[in-house]
Amino acid sequence: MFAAAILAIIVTMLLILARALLGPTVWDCILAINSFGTLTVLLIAAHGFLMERPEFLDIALVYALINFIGIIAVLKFFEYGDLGPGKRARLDEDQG
Amino acid sequence: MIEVLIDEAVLGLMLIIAVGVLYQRNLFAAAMLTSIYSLLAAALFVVMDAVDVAFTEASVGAGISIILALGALALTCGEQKARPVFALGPFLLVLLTGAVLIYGTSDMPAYGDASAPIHRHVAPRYLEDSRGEVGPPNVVTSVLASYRGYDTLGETVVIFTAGVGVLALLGRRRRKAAKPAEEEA
Amino acid sequence: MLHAIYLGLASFSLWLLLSGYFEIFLLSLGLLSTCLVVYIARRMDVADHEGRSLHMHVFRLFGYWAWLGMEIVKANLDVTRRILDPRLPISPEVFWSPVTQGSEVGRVAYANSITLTPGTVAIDLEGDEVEVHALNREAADGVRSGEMDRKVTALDL
Amino acid sequence: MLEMARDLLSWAFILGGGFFLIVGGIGLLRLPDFFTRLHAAGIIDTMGAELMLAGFVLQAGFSLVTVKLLLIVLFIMFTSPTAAHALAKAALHGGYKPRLATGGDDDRGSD
Repeated sequence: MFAAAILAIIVTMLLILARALLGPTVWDCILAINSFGTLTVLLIAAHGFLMERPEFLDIALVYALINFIGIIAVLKFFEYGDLGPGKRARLDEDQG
Repeated sequence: MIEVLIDEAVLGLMLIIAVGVLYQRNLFAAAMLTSIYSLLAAALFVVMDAVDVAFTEASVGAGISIILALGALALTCGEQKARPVFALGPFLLVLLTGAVLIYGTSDMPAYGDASAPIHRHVAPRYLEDSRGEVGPPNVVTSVLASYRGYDTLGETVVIFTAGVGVLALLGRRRRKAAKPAEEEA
Repeated sequence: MLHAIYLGLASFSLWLLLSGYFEIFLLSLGLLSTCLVVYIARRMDVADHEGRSLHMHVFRLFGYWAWLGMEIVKANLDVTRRILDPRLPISPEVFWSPVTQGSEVGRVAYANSITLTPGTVAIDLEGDEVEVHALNREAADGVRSGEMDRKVTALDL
Repeated sequence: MLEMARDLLSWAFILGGGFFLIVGGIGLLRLPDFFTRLHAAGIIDTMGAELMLAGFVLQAGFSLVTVKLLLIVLFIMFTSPTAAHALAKAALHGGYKPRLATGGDDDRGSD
């Protein structure tokens, strides 16, 4: 059963990867990577159950966190041009 | 059996990504693809039971290094300028190096072989006695923090120095760039 | 200060939940890392400003989650049908829709609910209006009817 | 008996989750522009991932593993819309116009 889950995950990974490589714009690429992160989390969870050692879920948890932080960092970069303080903080600085 | 299949599927995906990174002209997209690559590498480490390495790969490879790459891209531009040209000499050299490396692996013990030297040397002692000698339930932690403590200390110093160096480089450039803008305002 | 103590308690219970170890040595390590986290959070000035997160009707919240879950399943089936249809029957549109929640938390909850239901994505939130991208007319009409908006507003205290 | 019912249910959840994952992947490939692909990614994050994790929860029974799985579920539920919203907003501000069916200005979409 978990083997079927892993098969589905890997097929989806291939489809997403095709979009990440084809993706005409950089946004498509980021979107694909976001979904890919979710799938990696699922892959690790499914593998843990397949090997009957689901304790490794900690890593899946860490991945979910890192994926989110990474995507937000990337988007912040695109929105403001660098990874410094947000727009609001910089506006305050300009006024002060 | 199924484990080998997963191994190969993940390795295949990594191969596709590696080639994709080479052909990608947009540097942002290339940096993002690199982050997928290291997510998959970390998944591979999990499949091979090296959970601690996977932790490090996930946080450093997919987390910090992508942010550093973006910080570097903020200082430069987002498109690859020079068109790559096909050079026969370097290509042959790469092929040769790869062939030598693959030849080298044929002398190594098979993956997961219990009678390999590495599993007979100090590993059994770590596995059996670390609980009583050191304490933590995770053997890798005991090895890193106690049996090989000085080694780890050296590694940490190197990584810390590298981190400080990178931060110093990225931070100084940005402050310099920000100053003229303030003068104009 | 109170928030720092809450943060410490929450972090330590999370540590207990995730580790599952109850030995003195390991517990003290966990306590140490919790203290470190709280100290860093205070230094970064993020510990003391998040006081307005639990001002919602807790029981109604669970009712809302159940309703939202049903909506998500329905929307998923609809979008799945459209994706698998060889003719790809989609007609994307972008429109602004009114937001009636008073608090920041309520508006974030509403925007996130819109995004969680496939077929509609909240792409901008300005003043009292949210900009929505919808995959097709029916999904867009679902947001325009304002049912979800009313339900989220009812959650707010 | 109860055991079998649980197994069947978790089978259904895991297979259903796998199905929706693949549908989301196909959607990512088939849909015409970035904003419509966001909806396909939404299928992966909501239906596919959650169903599969629900199946795992049923298999895990009642233990610390269940707690961790539920944390992952909650986490995906809270972060995925945030990420999607931030992505859409960044793309919109970056000058990427969604391709619309109505209004007749199809040429505004930039691929």
